[in-house]
Amino acid sequence: MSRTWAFLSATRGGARLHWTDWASYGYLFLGVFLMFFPVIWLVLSSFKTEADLQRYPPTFLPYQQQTITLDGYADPLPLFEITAGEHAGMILAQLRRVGLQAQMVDPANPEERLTIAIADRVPVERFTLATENYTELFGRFNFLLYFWNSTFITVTATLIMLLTNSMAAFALSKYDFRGRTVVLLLVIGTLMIPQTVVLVPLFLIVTELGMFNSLWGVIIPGAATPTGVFLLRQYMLTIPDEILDAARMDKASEWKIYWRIILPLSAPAIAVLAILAIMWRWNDFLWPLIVLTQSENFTLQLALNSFQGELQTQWSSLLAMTVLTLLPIAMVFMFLQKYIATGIASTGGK
Amino acid sequence: MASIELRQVRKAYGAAEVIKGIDLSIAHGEFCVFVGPSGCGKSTLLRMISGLEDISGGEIAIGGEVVNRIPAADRGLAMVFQSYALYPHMTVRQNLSFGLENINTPRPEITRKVAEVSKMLQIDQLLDRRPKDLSGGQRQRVAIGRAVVREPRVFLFDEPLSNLDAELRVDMRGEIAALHRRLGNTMIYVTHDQVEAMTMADKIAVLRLGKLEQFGAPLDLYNRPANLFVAGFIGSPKMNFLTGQVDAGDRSLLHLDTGETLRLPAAGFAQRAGEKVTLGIRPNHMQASAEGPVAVQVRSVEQLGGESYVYGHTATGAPITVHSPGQTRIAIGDTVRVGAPEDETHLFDSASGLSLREG
Amino acid sequence: MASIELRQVRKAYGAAEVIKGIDLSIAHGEFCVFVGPSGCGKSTLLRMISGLEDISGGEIAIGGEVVNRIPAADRGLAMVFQSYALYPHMTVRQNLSFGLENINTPRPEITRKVAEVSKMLQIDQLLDRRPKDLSGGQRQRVAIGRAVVREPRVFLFDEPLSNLDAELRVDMRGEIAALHRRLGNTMIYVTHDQVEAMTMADKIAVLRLGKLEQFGAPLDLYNRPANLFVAGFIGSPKMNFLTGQVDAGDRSLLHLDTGETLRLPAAGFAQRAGEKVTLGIRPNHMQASAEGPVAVQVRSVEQLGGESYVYGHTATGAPITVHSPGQTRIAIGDTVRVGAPEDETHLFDSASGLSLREG
Amino acid sequence: MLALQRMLGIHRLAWVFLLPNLLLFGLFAFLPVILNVAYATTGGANVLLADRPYVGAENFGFLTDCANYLDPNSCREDKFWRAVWNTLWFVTLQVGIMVGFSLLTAIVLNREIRARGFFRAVFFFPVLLSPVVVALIWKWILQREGVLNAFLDWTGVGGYNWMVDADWAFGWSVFLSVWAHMGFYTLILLAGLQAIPRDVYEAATMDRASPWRVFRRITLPLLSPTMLVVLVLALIKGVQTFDEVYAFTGGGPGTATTFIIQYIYEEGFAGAPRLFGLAAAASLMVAGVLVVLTLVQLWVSRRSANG
Amino acid sequence: QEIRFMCYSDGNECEVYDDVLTRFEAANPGVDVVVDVVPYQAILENLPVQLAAGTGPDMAKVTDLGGLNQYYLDLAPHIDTGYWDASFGPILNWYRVGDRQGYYGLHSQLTITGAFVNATLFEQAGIAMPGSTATWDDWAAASRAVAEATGTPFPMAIDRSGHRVAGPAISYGAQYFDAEGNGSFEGFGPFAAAFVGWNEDGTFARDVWASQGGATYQDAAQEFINGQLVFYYSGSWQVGRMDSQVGDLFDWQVVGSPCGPAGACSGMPGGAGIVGFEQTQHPEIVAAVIDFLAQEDIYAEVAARTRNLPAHAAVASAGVQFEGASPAAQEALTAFAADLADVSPIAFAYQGYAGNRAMFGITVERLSQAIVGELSVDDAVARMGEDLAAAMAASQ
Ligand SMILES: Nc1ncnc2c1ncn2[C@@H]1O[C@H](COP(=O)(O)OP(=O)(O)OP(=O)(O)O)[C@@H](O)[C@H]1O
Ligand SMILES: Nc1ncnc2c1ncn2[C@@H]1O[C@H](COP(=O)(O)OP(=O)(O)OP(=O)(O)O)[C@@H](O)[C@H]1O
Ligand SMILES: O=P(O)(O)OC[C@H](O)CO
Ligand SMILES: [Mg+2]
Ligand SMILES: [Mg+2]
Repeated sequence: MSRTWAFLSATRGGARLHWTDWASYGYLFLGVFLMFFPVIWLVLSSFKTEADLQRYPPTFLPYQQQTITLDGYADPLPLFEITAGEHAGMILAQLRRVGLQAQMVDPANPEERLTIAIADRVPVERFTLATENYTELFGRFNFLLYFWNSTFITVTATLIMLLTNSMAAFALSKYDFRGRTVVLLLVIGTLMIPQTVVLVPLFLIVTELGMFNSLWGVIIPGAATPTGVFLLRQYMLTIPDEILDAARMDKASEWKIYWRIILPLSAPAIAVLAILAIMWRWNDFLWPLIVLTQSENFTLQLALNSFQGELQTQWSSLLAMTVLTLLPIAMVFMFLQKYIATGIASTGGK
Repeated sequence: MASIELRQVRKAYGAAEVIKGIDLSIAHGEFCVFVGPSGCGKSTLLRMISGLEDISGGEIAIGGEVVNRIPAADRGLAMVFQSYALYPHMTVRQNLSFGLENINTPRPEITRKVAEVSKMLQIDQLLDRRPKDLSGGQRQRVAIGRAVVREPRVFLFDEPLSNLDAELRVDMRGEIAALHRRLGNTMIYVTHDQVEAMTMADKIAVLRLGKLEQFGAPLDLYNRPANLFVAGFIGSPKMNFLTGQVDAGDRSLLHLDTGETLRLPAAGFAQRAGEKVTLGIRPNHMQASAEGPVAVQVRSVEQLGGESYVYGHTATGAPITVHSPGQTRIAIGDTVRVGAPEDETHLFDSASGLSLREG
Repeated sequence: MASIELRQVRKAYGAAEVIKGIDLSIAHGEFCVFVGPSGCGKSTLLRMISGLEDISGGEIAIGGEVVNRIPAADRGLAMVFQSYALYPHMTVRQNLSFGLENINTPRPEITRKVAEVSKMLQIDQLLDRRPKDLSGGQRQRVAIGRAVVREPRVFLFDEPLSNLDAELRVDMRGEIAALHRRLGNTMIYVTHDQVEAMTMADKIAVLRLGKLEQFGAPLDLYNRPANLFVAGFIGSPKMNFLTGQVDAGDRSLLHLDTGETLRLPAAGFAQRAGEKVTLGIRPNHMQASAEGPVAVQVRSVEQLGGESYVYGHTATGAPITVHSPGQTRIAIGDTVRVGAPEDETHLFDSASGLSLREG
Repeated sequence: MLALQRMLGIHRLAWVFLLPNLLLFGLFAFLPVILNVAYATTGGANVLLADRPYVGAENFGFLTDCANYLDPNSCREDKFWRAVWNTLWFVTLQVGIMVGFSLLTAIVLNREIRARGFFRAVFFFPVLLSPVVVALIWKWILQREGVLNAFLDWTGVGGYNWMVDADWAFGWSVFLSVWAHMGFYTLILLAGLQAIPRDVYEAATMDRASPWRVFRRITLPLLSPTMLVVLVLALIKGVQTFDEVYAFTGGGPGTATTFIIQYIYEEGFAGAPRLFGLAAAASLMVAGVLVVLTLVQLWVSRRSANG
Repeated sequence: QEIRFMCYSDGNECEVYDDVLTRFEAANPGVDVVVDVVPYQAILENLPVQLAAGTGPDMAKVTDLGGLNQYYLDLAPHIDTGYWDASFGPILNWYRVGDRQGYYGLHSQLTITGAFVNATLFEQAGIAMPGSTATWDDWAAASRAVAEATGTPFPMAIDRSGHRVAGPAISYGAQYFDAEGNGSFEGFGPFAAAFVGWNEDGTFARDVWASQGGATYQDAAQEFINGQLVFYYSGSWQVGRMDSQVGDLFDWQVVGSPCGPAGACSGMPGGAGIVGFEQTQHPEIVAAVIDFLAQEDIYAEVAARTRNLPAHAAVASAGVQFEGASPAAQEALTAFAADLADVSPIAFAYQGYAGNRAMFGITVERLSQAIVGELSVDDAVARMGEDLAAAMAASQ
């Protein structure tokens, strides 16, 4: 305990805690509660049965009613604890319920039938994970294929995006040329039109280019995101020009400067953009939904949402699928977030 | 060939002109030192030669070719930045090899050269560190190494030794001189250190407020400064200046403003009778002796062990420094009389500041 | 009261120990200079005193109070960073006034103080510029100004004058000394400049590889260096060292490794017969004369105008520097014989490096 | 590359770096916007432009036909104006709260704290959830017999039917969208904080700056390029808020949380008939307002950078 | 040849189609029918765009029956129209618009709206259930009494859907068509007033209509399942869900649609159908596939396996033994099927009207606004009319 305390109550440097450290930890734990608790709950809920999901009031952990298989009864019988009446305190198995009465038997004595008022019994529930939510998914459709499609789209689109955006951001932040402001304004300007609206025109263009029902139809337009250019440009503005000067004196070509100096020094922004791009592409739903109509091209998100019908949505499957699709990007995030903390501690000069 | 020619080179930041028309011609293989007060434009000039800074006016030629429009990377120079500008994300080794990689040097040769240079700069223990884990002097040496390793036709050094200790500085001075001898290339070197300037330079350019005051061999500048500014700037501590008026009759008599009278050198200077002039005497030529013509009130004394400095002022308040070998017995508050051998004095026109030396 | 006490202070970066247990005690109002080779830990030590760097071991006390756990902002110090660390987004004026605003100085007083300090540092023309529009030396002066303007109880200067020209440096030296006199506060000053160290310090701490080699008044260090390292480090150019063995019979005869024989000072040193010792002679005590006991092959000559240096080596290759006033006629390739007055020599035990001086 | 560089000169080289991106942009970002303009000036319910009759500014006229812009009930298209005013309120609240908390979080997460990676993940995870799931989670929590009410009942405060109260539904929508997107901006700001050299902070420490003054005078100004990204994006995305609130309240109760994109979506895509023209016209009007707001932000930031 | 069938599921429909179609493939070598299961949103929003752009699938399961008429493939040349007429009769009209009067769709999933009642609550309260001719007012009074007696929070609820209120509205006198046969909200006022009133006095669960906005769909199944609702007006498609999720909690039963002051006791039919598109490269194969599914044995099998009411006359009259359904569910489905007879002609026509989606949307939006108090009932009804006029103008 005291070791835990020492761990929690010390900053990295080892010095004692300043009040700002206390405030920080306070804030963080509040954050864990507010931000993370719902996510945990979501994960736990993905292990609930469809019926359990609908139950009021919702429980935190997945519970299922216990059943028992008795000789002479084909189906497993649900167990109840009796709360009142002459059998109070017993655990009985229910045969059937008729109106306000239930016919029950004592598992120890399956012959004798008891009649109990339904208000006098509560189900015996136990923590049980409905793993079938997951296992069914794999039987239900070609999970691996969709996983591959999603991965291919995500990786390719992210790489194209990082490359083209960072090149453009480099030009827009480190060169003075005519038309720079115009390009910058155009880039920001395209952000203004909501994606929902351009979906149809974009669809017509992609169809015209023959990319309908092709993974490239998702990849290429996905790479043309203005956010990345804007984000990277603003970050690159903070890289001291003097380092570029030094590279020029070292006879580096402009491409080399971009590749060996600007890119590594933008690592935090690149990491952020990579995380965002991966997330965008991986979670993208509306656009693949309109471009990809053939199941061999489906992404995980499309498959995930195929549980949404007109009249009914199968939440248990949808949640399980959500958690499954969440796992890979959660891991990617954990991996990439390290790079966010690789900024310029000092510029290596004066 | 890497001669460097500056013709009426100018630089303005907006309205502020910081380089005001400089003509300079540095021969191939020459070691040229730029000196001048802080903020006079040395770094700016260097950056203009390197191609990193646009030229507001005039022409720069390297090896006879005008390079005004040639980008920095193609001018074939290497530079040590005053602020180092190391690549923060690269290790020392990578900092050193980056330039070599850019000119497609084969791997083994890069390894060899980096090893050689880092050894020379005594940073071979640090090759795998990042700049942020280095001390100031170590960073500065990496900056030197980065330029040196490429062996270009022209070197530009901007105060490369300012953060090194005396011993290392002497070593590095020696290494740079050796490098210069070995490569035979042109070097331009900015420094504030008198010793560096005097010992390393083939030619010194003295700058002031964006203008060239004098350009010549070190001892020439020391012995025959063209004007008051150069006289005051070259040599440390600063030359002592005494203002006065040449005797109306006897051109070799100088009446100081303090009322004291001095003998002027008989020949070599072109002072006219009655002219207002400034007499310059270097601190180490000042001698304290009972017969010294000028009375000096001692304000402070610095004992360096092997030598000592006495600071004081004349009756009119002109500061006087006396530098003498060994440890002195003069104390604060003393009044001493000082003088100097006549042939160790310099004479300047008080109005224009120009030297009155003949020929 | 702002005395500073270091007790067994240590600093390690991971496995690398860069400060290896330093004990030091600086009295209130003292001007203490840290010197030592590049990378020896001067800046680190300063940063530990300031509180910016955690202390891996030992204790630091300011004004008698242990400050190990007191955050930097509450220690009441001001610091000039070796890397300046100016606020890039603020003008010079804002850079200077920021610290004053933090301690709620009234506006008019800020204005007054900033004006005063910027005038003293000769940057009053630049108050509305941003750091990026300044020259290296101007930036350095802003960095000094930022510390000075606050008049704290302790000043920490990390090579504050390294990028200034000689004249400005002399001026600034004077200003800092005046400030010290006026405020009477404690100052710790890192420098590579011998002259600065010798002239400004009340006490000099000589550091080497994270250890304190000697701590004392400047002339003490110069005249009575505790060991070979201090002897070599204090004084520029470096002291000459000649190794040899004390005569088996006559304690005052030294047989150099070159085969030559020297007389040792009669008293003051505790050499034993037959012991291996190192003789130290400062370049300015070296005299070239026909009777000099040691033959030196001249390798290079530096003429500085007012003084000159002759570099050479003995028969066994030990480097020898001779510093003489005026301009010399010795030329490269000459062999000269040199010697030194007996009472200007130092004697060290060759094995331990410690001085053999008695008392 | 070097040859190309010599041929073009450094300043024109910029276009080479821009080219790939501009190509993608031109085709997949600018062109759709141009087409969008074409849609806005045509009518009918047909998808293909060729089948759509040109109607000029009719769509715009329809949207702006209002007796009093402050009273949606007096407008021909009352739904549009309700959405406009809702959006305005929403953005004001949401952008302010979101940027404030993102900044606070980024600063805390940038400190030397234990388990930094874990805490970063915690604040970022909600961003990974799809809007539907975000809405689902908070519906569970806020529904009449949800977790929050269970908790309030337990504390004795008593539950409340949040979702049928227009003001609460609006407030929770703001909360939910902040919850869902804060991690995004936190991450961007975190990267921005890394670009501030450490030695400047050290200097400020030596200058005895209080934490607040360090924040005000060092962090904020040096973070301003990143802050600009965050502000511009937050504003734009705020105005474009849709999915999660739509899945959360469907725009209700009534039209209390109907925002402009929901209007566009329902008119142009989900509803029947599909009025692409009207949707496009509305989107252009929104874009126009956004352009103006962004220019103001750029101008302000440039001015504060110079002044 | 490859045939692309774009399908969405409410339960297991697409799986079942995929399964039975393997038999078709076996019988027709070389034909490969690929069932692409998509979210319903794709059918609703993207399919029309894809069709317009000429990139649609060969066939699809759709719900906007009349709205997509212009793209439908006329099956007539490839099928036995007599069999179709006999089997599906008037339902075929739902797919027909204007002068396009061919054979377009197989109505695969017939639904009808109706009420679920928590019988156990009635029993607990000791109140008798109103009979089959009971009115909405009767049910309101009875439900309120039950709720009060048993401490149940909500007496009644109706899904937030324009389709769901259509039946009750017709029972209250809504005409839905004007003299020319164009859509209209003529006569909608009385129902609107009654409904808003019930929402205000707590007879109807306000949450369902008042906690949502726009045209979003919201049901009250969860409340019913949790025993918090006495009378729930929804439709036949909920039977499966009630069956599996209510489980043992209480007894429930289906009571059809109550009657209204206008005399009708109408529910609203609906559902989805499978259609082919003219764009297909293989019209005859598409027609064959659909015709295959329309065959009595196949249709019956699919209806049984998907637990949907049959629209096929012969199958319906033979009765379907729904697979895996509990006795309660079987009984409920049978009750719904019987209720089809009560459907008013207006309701039948309304379901087949091409503009009904627009009208459903308008109903929901404006009625909600009246319930939450943004508009008065009169204003709301007036706005409904204006909205409809604007929509009709745009779709000309
Ligand atoms: N993060 C680090 N990790 C490892 N070693 C480090 C780190 N930072 C500094 N050092 C080493 O610590 C030693 C002391 O550094 P410091 O900056 O104190 O030197 P210094 O005496 O100020 O030198 P200089 O005169 O060159 O400025 C140096 O050898 C340096 O390389
Ligand atoms: N962007 C700028 N705008 C205005 N003035 C500038 C700008 N950059 C530099 N200067 C001024 O130009 C002058 C020359 O600067 P430069 O850096 O060349 O000086 P320097 O001779 O190298 O000085 P130091 O010895 O201090 O490094 C300085 O007075 C400086 O203030
Ligand atoms: O109002 P909706 O969208 O639930 O439509 C109901 C269906 O048409 C019933 O089959
Ligand atoms: Mg400079
Ligand atoms: Mg240092």
